[in-house]
Amino acid sequence: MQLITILVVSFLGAGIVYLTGKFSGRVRDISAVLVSLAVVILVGLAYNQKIYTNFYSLPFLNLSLSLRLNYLSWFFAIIVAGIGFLSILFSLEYIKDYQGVGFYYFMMLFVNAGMLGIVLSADFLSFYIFWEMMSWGTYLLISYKGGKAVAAGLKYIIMSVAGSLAMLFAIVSLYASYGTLKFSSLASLLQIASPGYILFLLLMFVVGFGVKNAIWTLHTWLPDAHAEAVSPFSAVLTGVLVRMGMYGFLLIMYSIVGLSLLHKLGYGLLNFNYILCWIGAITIVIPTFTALLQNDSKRLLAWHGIGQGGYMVLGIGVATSLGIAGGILHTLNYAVCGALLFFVVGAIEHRTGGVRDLNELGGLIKRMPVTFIAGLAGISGLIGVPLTNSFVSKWMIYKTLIMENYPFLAFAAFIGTWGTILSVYKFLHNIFLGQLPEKYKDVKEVPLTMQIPMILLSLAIILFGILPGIPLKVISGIEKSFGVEPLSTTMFGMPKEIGELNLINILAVLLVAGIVVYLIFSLSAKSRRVNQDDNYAAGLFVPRGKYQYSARFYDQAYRIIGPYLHDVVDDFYYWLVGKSKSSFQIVRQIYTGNINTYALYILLFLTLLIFVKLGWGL
Amino acid sequence: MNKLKKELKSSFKGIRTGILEDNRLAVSAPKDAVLPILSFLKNKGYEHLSLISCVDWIEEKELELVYVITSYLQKNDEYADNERLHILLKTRISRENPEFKTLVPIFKNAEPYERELHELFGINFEGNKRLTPLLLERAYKIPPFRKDFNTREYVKEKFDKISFVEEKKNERA
Amino acid sequence: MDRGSIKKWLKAPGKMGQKYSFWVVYFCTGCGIIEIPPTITSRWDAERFGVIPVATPRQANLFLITGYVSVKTLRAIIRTYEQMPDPKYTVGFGSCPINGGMYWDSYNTIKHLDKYIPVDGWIAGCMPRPESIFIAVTHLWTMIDKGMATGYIKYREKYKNYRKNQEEALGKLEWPPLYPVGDKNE
Amino acid sequence: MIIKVISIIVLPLIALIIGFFFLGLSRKVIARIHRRYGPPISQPLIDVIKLINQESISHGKLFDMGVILSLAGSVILVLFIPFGGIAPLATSGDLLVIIYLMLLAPLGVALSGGEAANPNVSIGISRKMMLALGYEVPFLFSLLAVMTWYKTTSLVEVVKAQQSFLWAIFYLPLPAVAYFMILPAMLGIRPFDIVSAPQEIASGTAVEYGGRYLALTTIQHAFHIFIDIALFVNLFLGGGNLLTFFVKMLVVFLLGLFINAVFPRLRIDQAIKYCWKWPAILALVGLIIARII
Amino acid sequence: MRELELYFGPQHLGMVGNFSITLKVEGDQILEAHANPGWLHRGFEKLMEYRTWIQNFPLVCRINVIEPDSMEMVYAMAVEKLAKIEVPERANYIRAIVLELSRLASHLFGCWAYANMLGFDTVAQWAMYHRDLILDLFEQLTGARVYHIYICPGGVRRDLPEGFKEKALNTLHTIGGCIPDYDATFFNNRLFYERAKGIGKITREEAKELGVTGQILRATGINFDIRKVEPYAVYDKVDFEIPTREDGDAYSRVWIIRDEMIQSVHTIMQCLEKIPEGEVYKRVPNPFKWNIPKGETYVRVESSRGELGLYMVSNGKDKPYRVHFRTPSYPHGLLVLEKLLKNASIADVGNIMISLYVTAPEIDR
Repeated sequence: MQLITILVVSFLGAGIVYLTGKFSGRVRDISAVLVSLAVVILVGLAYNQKIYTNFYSLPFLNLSLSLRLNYLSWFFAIIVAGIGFLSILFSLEYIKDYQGVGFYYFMMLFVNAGMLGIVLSADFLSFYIFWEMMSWGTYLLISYKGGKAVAAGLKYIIMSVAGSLAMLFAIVSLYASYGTLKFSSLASLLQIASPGYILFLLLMFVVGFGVKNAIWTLHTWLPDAHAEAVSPFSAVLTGVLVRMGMYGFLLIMYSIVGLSLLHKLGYGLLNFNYILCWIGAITIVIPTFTALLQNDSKRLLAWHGIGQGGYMVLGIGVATSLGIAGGILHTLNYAVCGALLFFVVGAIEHRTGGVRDLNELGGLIKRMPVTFIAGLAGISGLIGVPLTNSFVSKWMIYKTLIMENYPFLAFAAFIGTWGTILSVYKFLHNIFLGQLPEKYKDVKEVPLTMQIPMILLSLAIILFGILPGIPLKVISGIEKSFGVEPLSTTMFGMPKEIGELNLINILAVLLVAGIVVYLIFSLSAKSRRVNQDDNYAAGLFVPRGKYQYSARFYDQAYRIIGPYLHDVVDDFYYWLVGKSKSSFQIVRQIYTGNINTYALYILLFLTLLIFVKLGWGL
Repeated sequence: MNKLKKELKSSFKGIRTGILEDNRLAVSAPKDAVLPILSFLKNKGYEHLSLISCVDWIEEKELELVYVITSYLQKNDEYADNERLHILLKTRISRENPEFKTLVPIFKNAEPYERELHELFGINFEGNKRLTPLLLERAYKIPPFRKDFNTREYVKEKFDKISFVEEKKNERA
Repeated sequence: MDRGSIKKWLKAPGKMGQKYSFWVVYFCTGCGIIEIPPTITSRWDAERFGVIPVATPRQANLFLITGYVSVKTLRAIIRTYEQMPDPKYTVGFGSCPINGGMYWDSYNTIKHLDKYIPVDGWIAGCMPRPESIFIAVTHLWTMIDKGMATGYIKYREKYKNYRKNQEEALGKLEWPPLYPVGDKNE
Repeated sequence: MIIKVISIIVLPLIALIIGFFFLGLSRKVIARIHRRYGPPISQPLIDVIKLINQESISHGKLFDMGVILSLAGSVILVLFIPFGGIAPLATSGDLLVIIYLMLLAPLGVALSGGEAANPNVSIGISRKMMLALGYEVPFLFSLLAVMTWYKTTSLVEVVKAQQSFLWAIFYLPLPAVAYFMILPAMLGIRPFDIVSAPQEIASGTAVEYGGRYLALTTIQHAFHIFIDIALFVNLFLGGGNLLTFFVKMLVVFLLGLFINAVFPRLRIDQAIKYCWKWPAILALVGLIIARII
Repeated sequence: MRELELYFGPQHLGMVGNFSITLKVEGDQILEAHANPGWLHRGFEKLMEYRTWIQNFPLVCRINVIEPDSMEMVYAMAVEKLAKIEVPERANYIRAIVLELSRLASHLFGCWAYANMLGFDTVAQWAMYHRDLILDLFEQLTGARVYHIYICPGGVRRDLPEGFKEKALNTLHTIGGCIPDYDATFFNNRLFYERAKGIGKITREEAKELGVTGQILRATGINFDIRKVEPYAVYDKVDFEIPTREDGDAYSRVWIIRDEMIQSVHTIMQCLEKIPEGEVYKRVPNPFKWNIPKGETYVRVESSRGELGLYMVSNGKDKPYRVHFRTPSYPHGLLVLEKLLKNASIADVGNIMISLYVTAPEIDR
């Protein structure tokens, strides 16, 4: 009963918010927040229950839409609800001076509801329905700002439609061969299916979910979509919506096809998992280093979204218990860090009048300290500094890669981390550090409703970094449901037999060392506070306004790496579009516009039919 | 040496030439003849402008501009006789409003010399785009290198008036 | 050279530390450029006494002004002096900072460096030898011991006169006064 | 349990003493190469004592916190590396944790330097990051080679495995040579001291550091020297008990020192190209060998 | 776009002497460089107009610190030309020895500055050590380390002290002997080749156009050396050749300095052998009331950085009427430096500047 209430509350909530929006803005805002809060509470309450309800049966195809809840769906549901609530809270102040605010809130809640639907659905039909709802809702929200955003939205929708068509093709073939679309029944039926058929199914689903999760060859829509979408929505987009692809991967590879079958696909090194790992590795390296070359802060974060997606795919591809746990945990970790960083960029945009170019900003730490701390927590989360959450997930992924004797994959992951460090420091330095320009002298801190989501997410990063046991308990539940032997984890790290990771010790030692160093620091001679103009300028006075090094920050590295990082895949797609346009041009000539040519076509077609019929007869 | 003297005398009128010592030829020319003479010499191979100097003849109320031209080495090994010849081209301009045309179109390296003379003698070279201050840190009423700027009074009235930061004699901190 | 006596180290570590690790910012105006390199290189090794050339005034505690000070350089010298952290000592090198030296009648050089920034020690001589720099360093040690090297304290107390002198010689200074000058027009 | 606590306190002190000894020794040896006497070995200690008593300027809260974070990061890192017999925290964090903890120190300096709002500092930081990107490639290859060879990620087991029979340098000569080639880049000494190039960008990240900030950065540099060389000795030379460990570290440090005294400073793009060419190829070949056997 | 103006200013460890360059920088590339001299300007030529001919004699060597003797030489030659004084043969030989010794010292100083700029302390220290040996020779000869006040109009102030010849010869042997060490550690060093090859490249036409002289010109292939073109002192009686290179970049300029050092060692040795006997100083009439006849002259000498010229005018009184030094660093520092720094990298600013051997006191006088 409970699952339907969740869906009903979220869908109707969206409608109510839209209606209240008609007459008064204040009420609309409050109701939006309340609806998303309610959804979070409802999902939180349905913690470890196993529910299976099928709520509507179709008259004609004897199929029934059904929902179910297990650890996997609960894990993703809580992330969707949480990030959705925080982004609504963030956009109260952010969206105030845009037009069409009512439409914006409606679409945000609608997309959230769609995502909840995907996660809770128990059969492919309802899964596909909610999937399409989410995709079209996202298209409308991406092109919400108009102008360049429409082109980005168009690019997004073309690729996601292609992906969902591949998925539809697989679902139809499943229905044709087995007659049922329920996950549980399909899992048992597929055991006896031929490996070739399973490989075909997996391929189709990988394309479908790969577009959404932006794996390397299918990633080109993501940078434009994130750069043009409204910041709160791009937080949802990168944190959660893109991770539906990850949910799909888990669903297909482990709950339906199952681990044992996966190993039988392909022979020796060329099996499905190994190729998936290599795709994940490439997805880590290339996008992270392209992020190094970006000058627009949102585009930089978008490329990082793709890069971190690579970690998740790599974690899952290794198909050991530690690897899967690492992949899932990284999904949660990146959802938190990515959303936080997009909130930070949104806050900066809100205060500096929509400036995103990294070469224009600087020195904002003096005016917006809270946003800076959130940014710092976000980037240390993204890098994986010890005592932050993605350190644990990255540690697990490296551990399995080395234990399973894949050193080159581990190297790709490590270099990805270093690429993140470089580009993410440039992000922080060009926005917050350095000389404060004249025009941002009186920039104030963001209002409270924008600060709360940032502070909450930063605390989440630190909390999960120190006590990884909380998410890992749920993940071990998920692994039990996959049939993989679960990971026994202590509250703050790994037990002896898996490896040595004891985060409480690291935290304790860091605190002690920090206190000792702070004592030495404060005991020595005092220091005089100085503003940014009293600086070393080789004996001369600092040229105001012209003393910030941020344009082309890693200039020499650009010259060495730059030429290799030209986005080959994007060019291939545009070349494809160009080719198809010219070929469709030829086809268009047929419609010449006057009637007799159409009559001639009909006549020709009839003769063709007769001829074929005769041929058939012989 | 005097072959060049005869050539100069024939092609330009109103110039007086004198020989200072073994290979220094002093040529004084009216104001407007200087640029043509210099481009004439440059085509003949004297393309090294060593120096632009200025002498302040205060009694005759005139500033004398001196251009020292010589030639680089044409061939690598042996030195033709005209390599050693220096031509000191002199011209007189009035002291009240010293005006002169710039030399940069002919000799590119004349720019810093003209900037310096502009600053130290107050000569205005129109056509030189970069007459920004080069050496001095502040503007002087009389350009400092002119004869009537007495540097000793300037020092007495400017620097000696500034008092020492006296320490009270008894308190030896 | 009481670097070895542990007793002194324990009694006054600050003073001893200042003495045996001078980090020099040398302002090589005029003649200084030729006598400083020999002192910091092989023949007269200044590093034996812990004297090391340092890039920025923030890290330095000894300020060596070597040679005559032109008006434009004075502005940079005052800027560098004010950027140095507090227990700082200055040494005038050569006769030109003392009283104008060879260029006593030049319109562009200042005559007495002492009017603009406090100077703790002087090294006389028109191009003093590297050994005289070491003599100055040893004198500075004894002055620090006796607490006579108080240029920076004098600068802080009498900043008003110094600032007046500086503005008189240089005209308007772009940077605000280091210590509160407190007069009306500020 | 008490031994663990004592060793947690004692090891950083040992590391500090060894670090200062190496700093003083390096200045003495380089001075002797320059045909001069050079400062006493205890000069770094005198410098730190002076710097602590010297006032300084600060550009804000982050300016102080960054330096403290970087020193704390280095102190922790020392605890994870087994030194001779003492290995206090080596059981609660393995080689992967060490690689990630190595990140704290430069990040701390980068944050506090950025706050100093001086372009020289920003150029120094961007050079430090690019140099790190340069030397990480061979560094990671050699670490992975050791890990795949001994099939473990924990440093203690690697050291134990080397006790029984030959050192790792005989099994994995190429990664060891690669690691040694990039040691000056990790320590930031002569051929690669692009980060704090006094002649080009006025001592890079330390432009605005005054008294106590410089003291903390010198101590951090001392720890950093200890960490890099101890890691090398543990990985490839099988660190024995206290004395032999120290002797091995001394040998490695002096070899590195002699190399760096006779080289001019590289430009940053040359440094990156160098790090990606020879050391990376050697380490990669070593890794492939370790992977196949 | 946040533009950056970086000062390579007066107080900078990479700056030899007080000279400031304002660099407009983007990323690691310099878009535009403006040299702004004037930090060491003391109106030298104005001061010389207030002093008599002999009073100027100790003043004139203090213009440029790195090579004072060529200043004294050029002033002495100008005065001798105006007053028509003949210099005895032995004085010419001693003058040549002193000039070549000071050229050697100034080149070693150049090696210190250049090696220091590349961060190469070992060779810098050695170069400074050998330079000190030469300064000891000067101390024995003239009584002072740097400002010797030795070449006066009319000859040389004192004769060679006894034992100077042997001491000079063994100093030269030690320096000559160390050249292979320098080659091994610095000149043939692969990293020096990487850092200096192709940096600060100037073609022959550009050099001629900008009035460049000295080893920058010789690095582009023209062997223009005033000691050969207009031999003064005894340079016509001593045989030495002029090292030149083809491609005009920092690498070839530094190599020319190295070859010139070897050449000066040979010339000094030849001079020490061939020095004749005779008196050293031609008595000048009463120095306080010495009126030089009216006239003007332009004299030039090959200093270690290029053509050092002096244009002097006297109006018959006891004080020079107008003096103007043509110093070699003037075009190098203001024109060539700004042209070569355009789109160079930040790390090469000191590299280019010191390879052009720009010294600040010469530009400002």
